[in-house]
Amino acid sequence: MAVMNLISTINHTLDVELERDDSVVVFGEDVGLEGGVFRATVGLQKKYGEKRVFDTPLAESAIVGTAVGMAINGLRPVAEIQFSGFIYPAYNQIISHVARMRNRTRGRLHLPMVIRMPHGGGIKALEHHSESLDTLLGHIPGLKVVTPSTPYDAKGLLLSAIRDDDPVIFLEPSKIYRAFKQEVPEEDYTIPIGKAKVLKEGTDVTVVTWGAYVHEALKADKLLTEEGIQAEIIDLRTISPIDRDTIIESVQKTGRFVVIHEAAKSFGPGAELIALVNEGAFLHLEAPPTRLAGFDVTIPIPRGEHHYFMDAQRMAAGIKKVVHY
Amino acid sequence: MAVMNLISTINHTLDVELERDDSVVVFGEDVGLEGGVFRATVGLQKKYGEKRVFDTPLAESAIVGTAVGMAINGLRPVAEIQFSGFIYPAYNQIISHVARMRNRTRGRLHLPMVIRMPHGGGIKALEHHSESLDTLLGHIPGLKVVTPSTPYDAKGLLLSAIRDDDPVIFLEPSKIYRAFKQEVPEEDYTIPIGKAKVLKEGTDVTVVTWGAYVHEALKADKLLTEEGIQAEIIDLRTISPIDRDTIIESVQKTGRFVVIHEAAKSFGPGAELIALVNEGAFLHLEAPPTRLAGFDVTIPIPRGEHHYFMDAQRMAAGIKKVVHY
Amino acid sequence: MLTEQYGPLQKKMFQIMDETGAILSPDLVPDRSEEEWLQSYKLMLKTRSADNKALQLQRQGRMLTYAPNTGQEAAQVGSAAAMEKGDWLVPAFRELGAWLSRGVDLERVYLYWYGNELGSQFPEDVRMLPISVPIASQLQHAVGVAMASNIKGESDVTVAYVGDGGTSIGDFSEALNFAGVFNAPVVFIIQNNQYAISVSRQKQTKAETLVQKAVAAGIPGILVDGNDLMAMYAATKEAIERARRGEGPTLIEAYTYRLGAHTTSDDPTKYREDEEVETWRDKDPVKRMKAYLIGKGVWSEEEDAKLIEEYDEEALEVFRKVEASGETKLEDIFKYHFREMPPHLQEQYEEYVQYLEEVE
Amino acid sequence: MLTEQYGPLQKKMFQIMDETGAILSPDLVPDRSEEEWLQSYKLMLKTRSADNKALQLQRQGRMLTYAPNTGQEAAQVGSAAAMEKGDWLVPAFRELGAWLSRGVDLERVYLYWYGNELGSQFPEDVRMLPISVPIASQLQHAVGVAMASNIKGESDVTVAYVGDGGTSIGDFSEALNFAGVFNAPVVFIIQNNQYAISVSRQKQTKAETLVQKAVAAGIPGILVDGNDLMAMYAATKEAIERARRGEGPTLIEAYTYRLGAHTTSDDPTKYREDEEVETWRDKDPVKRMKAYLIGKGVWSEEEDAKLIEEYDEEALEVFRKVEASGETKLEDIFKYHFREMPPHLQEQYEEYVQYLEEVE
Ligand SMILES: Cc1ncc(C[n+]2csc(CCOP(=O)(O)OP(=O)(O)O)c2C)c(N)n1
Ligand SMILES: Cc1ncc(C[n+]2csc(CCOP(=O)(O)OP(=O)(O)O)c2C)c(N)n1
Ligand SMILES: [Mg+2]
Ligand SMILES: [Mg+2]
Repeated sequence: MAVMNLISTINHTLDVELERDDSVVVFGEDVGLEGGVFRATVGLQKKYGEKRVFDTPLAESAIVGTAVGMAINGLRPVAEIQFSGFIYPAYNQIISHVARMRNRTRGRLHLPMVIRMPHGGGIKALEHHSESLDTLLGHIPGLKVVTPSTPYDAKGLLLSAIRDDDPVIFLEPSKIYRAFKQEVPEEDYTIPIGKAKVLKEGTDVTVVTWGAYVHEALKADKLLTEEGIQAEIIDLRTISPIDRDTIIESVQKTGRFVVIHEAAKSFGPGAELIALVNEGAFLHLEAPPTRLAGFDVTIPIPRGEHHYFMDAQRMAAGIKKVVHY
Repeated sequence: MAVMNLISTINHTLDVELERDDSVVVFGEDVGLEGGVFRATVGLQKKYGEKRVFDTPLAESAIVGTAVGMAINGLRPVAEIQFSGFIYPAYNQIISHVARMRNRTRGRLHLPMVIRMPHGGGIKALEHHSESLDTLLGHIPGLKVVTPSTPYDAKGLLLSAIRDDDPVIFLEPSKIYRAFKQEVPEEDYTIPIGKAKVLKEGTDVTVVTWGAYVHEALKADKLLTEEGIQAEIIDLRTISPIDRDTIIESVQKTGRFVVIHEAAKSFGPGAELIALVNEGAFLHLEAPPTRLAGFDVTIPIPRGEHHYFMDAQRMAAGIKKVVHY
Repeated sequence: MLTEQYGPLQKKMFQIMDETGAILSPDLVPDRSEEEWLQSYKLMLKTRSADNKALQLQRQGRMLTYAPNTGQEAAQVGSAAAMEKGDWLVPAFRELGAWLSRGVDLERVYLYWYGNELGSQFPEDVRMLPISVPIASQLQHAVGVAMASNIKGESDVTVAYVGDGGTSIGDFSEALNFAGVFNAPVVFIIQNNQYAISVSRQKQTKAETLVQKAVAAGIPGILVDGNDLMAMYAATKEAIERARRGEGPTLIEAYTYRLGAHTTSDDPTKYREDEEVETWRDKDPVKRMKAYLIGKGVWSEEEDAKLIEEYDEEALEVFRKVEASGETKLEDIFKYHFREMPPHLQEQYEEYVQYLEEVE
Repeated sequence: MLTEQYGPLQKKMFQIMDETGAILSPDLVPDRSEEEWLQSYKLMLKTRSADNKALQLQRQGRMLTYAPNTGQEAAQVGSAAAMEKGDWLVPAFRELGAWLSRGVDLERVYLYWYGNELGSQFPEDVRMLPISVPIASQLQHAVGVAMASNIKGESDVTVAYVGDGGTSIGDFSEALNFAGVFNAPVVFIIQNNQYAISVSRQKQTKAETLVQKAVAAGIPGILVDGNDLMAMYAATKEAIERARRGEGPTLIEAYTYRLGAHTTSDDPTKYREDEEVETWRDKDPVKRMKAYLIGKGVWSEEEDAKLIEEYDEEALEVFRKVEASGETKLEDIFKYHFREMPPHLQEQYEEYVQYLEEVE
């Protein structure tokens, strides 16, 4: 058991899988020699050679597009996109091919591949470095989209993702890459994709969030507890497919629902969760299911980003409104 | 007053605006000499010359990217994407630049440009020719997204779009390009972006849809009327920003809500409308607000597409369930 | 090396056979038996029959949209003939002759154009990717397939196709560049048929040739008479061998012409002159190869007519089977998205089945 | 025509001045007064001061991420100096010398890197687009701006920048191709500083030079010593004039080096040898131009030291102002998305303002 932060866990997990499975290859911009701009792949090229861990030219579409080809021809590519905001040039490959190859060929070809990337904001970065892709990827049939909120989950989910026979998008909350450490078992374990995790049980309101916001929500929960509110806090972990059962069961118990996310509000992931809650727990609802979401604006660059990202206090205020509805 | 179908109305409207405003330019793949694969631009190059109506090389990113530059330098570009399923190579330009230029420069630059394209399915076309982009565009802050369901609306909305000082995505339901004709005034008129239209008043249930489905929904309404159900049918017309007031007012009256759309269900546009209805009419709801949506699958090619697209009967069945909840 | 004599900047087109079927450079004729050439010729004929039948059926309203190959058979069959067993074919969507050469059933092909995804469910031993509608995007897959061969230490080569229009899209340049950087064993074949729907090659790029786009990626290239079966075979063969030797990618521009419409949905008279089409009819690759084979005494007009008739009938037969296959099975549109159907999809499927039962 | 002598395939680099500041080809020296060269030199110095100050402030934790220009000043200032009043500048993100040359305030620049969008709100008379973070995407805007000049019958030329890494992205190739097809009056300048973050130029493409990518689009190009102010000026001038005469686009590869880090977030020792950096220090464009001007007797070490001090102080002054500007105003993040704020955005804004009032 080692104590690791999120980024070193990613590194460790890739190491584990490169070691275990010869068909795994890891690549992307600055991934090889430098070991990634966040150091997710540091040391791996030295250990596994340039054939299995390598730098690519600067071209996201080709990074994803060649991964498709590699997956077809027997490899398990793990491609890195340097920041989630640079996924867009690859969007055609993702939506037209990554998500569709199995269905298009009626099962003849399938794509065991992972596209991983730093995700979300709050790190005082330049424009395009703080994007949330939940909806833009979650809406695409044929993709799985996963996002861990802890080192422990990251290892289990990333191993599941790499071993999955279908494509998985793996979103790593960059804000918490180095925020805290946790004990991560050295041995092999997986966490199933498609399962949310109840972090704390409660009876008054169901709060669903994911990624970096999980930790802010747990802080908010402390504030609520002080006021006697018992919130049930759920880490979604898989954005698509959503673990409806866990959420609906919770809302049937609490009667109130709040979803918190970084992405813009309109057509955002919160809307989907609210729709699901309506479908599954309508008669239990004692207050309007509510989203605490990003504004419908481009995420501001650093001097304005504190306006955009929510802190625990703002979350708590929003949750309280629903509880006191 | 001329009687026109949807595609000839688009042609007529572009003609009107090219004539009226020298800064309007129209371009895209096969748009010039041939007049577009659907004939939307037929005759316009001859009339306005190759400088203002032209063919481009095959490159969607560059079509949109150069439109950005033209808009900055004083033109009002109207770019055609040949099918909505080919927008993805331009997604980076749209999300990173089209939607952001005004905000990025704090108002110094703005982009009066239109990207128009055939949208939706049901025309027995090849793969990628039936896509619904409602969510994938609606979620992007800084864009307006419009879709007409009749020739009359098409003219009014397209003129608004071209004259708008901000970028507008104009989605043309290809299924109804030639489905029916309507009287369209020769003279100039605009229909405001951001306003839905109540097509038929009713008291039992609010039904919101848009594009080609509007006509199927109207047929469904006939079936419902036969059974004594008074549905209020609303054509959304603008996907972003949504006309919440019209919808919420209606739901406050009817207490029931159904949204019908072609796009895949999960993270689809229906989710957003359900979230809005929860926000604005929760206490009026007598049944779970419901979406009749595309399955979470890649839209099948022709021999399977009838499974995917809804007919009036299926719509009516879905609406009845909500009414009889 | 042909790529040196007919390289991207030589502004010369590699030909072996002229328009009448006469051999221009006997020393360049590839080492293949007349029987082998005849086999290739038959594949060209078969391609044309399948094309003609599809068009005919489409006019009868029995076939959906179809993209014809007529005029491009040599480019397709000649290049595919140079491939070996384990090699991969990555198509755009207009390479029927290549697909048939690689063992794809006409039935699958018709099934695809008839609108059923089962048309892309090739047998395990056919190393071909499905048709790729988003122009040029498939080239990146080709490079990935080839990179994987390298990484795994296997010697298979990947042959990928794209149209003249496709050379304008970013994915094309990125693919060539990756192929160069990773020394991927891939051969890119541009079927320059002079049009991208209505847009002529001249409007597509200011580059004098398309093959010169190889220069941007620092890889070799060759401009070939795409209506010359022998030249196409020789150029592709050389490129494949180079790739197999570990010397990386090649770009081939097959200079050809689409004699028919872009697809059954368009009307080429709107954007090109009959005269131009006629000039190209004289260069018909099938006619040319027929003349050669008859000249060699291994083929005759009678055999030709008879074989065409056979192929026509066979094509009709195949289509009838496809037509009888009916609609896509409902479960097929749900069950192939993931190895296992996730719960929400399962539920959507079941709900719909229930609805169908209710309305029946 | 320089592009003929130093074209994409000549494998020669255009130089006027050597590393010591000595003139290699007197007949190629552009027709500019010593005063004008001095002005350009001063802009190079100013750029370097601004860079140094930003780095220093960043280390103090007062500045955010910053992308330094040191070593590339000649490529930036030399090219921009060839522009005329109405010409458009389309930046990537590492062309400080060009921006300052075109009249952008250092205050705006610092404000941008300090993290406020107001840094991109240039005055009306500055024809410059904002920094473009998504690599190479800006080149398409440049082509569009230039196409619009053509369409409107105006004679302004657009000058656009991209890095060596940026030449691998599809948008780069598409932009060049569009420029060729539409004969757009645009000059593309690749600042080949040998690295894209950690990825060396050699790993970026197998092409021997980057300028040969012009061949793919059929447009002229020229490889220039990017550390030679005079050569950069001359090459850009010629390209701009050609564009203004209606003869279309040009690609310029400015062969240079980034002496500093990619941005303040990276550590270049991880991916390159000190030795390599030292070789390039000898080619420092500032040093070279200083030697030239001192040799001409229009400049001295004393004046130089004094001016640097002045610029350093000025930069600090400017930064202090920027630092005092504080946070982005709340309303600014809402009100610039559309000409008029749509109701839902207005509501989000008001709700948040209300929340802020409540918690205070
Ligand atoms: C990205 C993309 N844009 C547009 C289309 C629509 N489209 C289908 S075929 C075609 C022309 C292709 O021309 P070319 O590459 O020359 O191939 P050809 O049809 O001549 O074989 C176009 C524009 C598409 N399929 N994909
Ligand atoms: C589409 C995209 N992918 C990745 C990045 C991250 N990134 C920022 S700068 C950079 C390297 C750029 O290299 P180059 O084009 O040579 O410019 P330089 O930094 O050397 O000036 C990368 C990969 C980005 N900004 N945009
Ligand atoms: Mg073509
Ligand atoms: Mg660089």
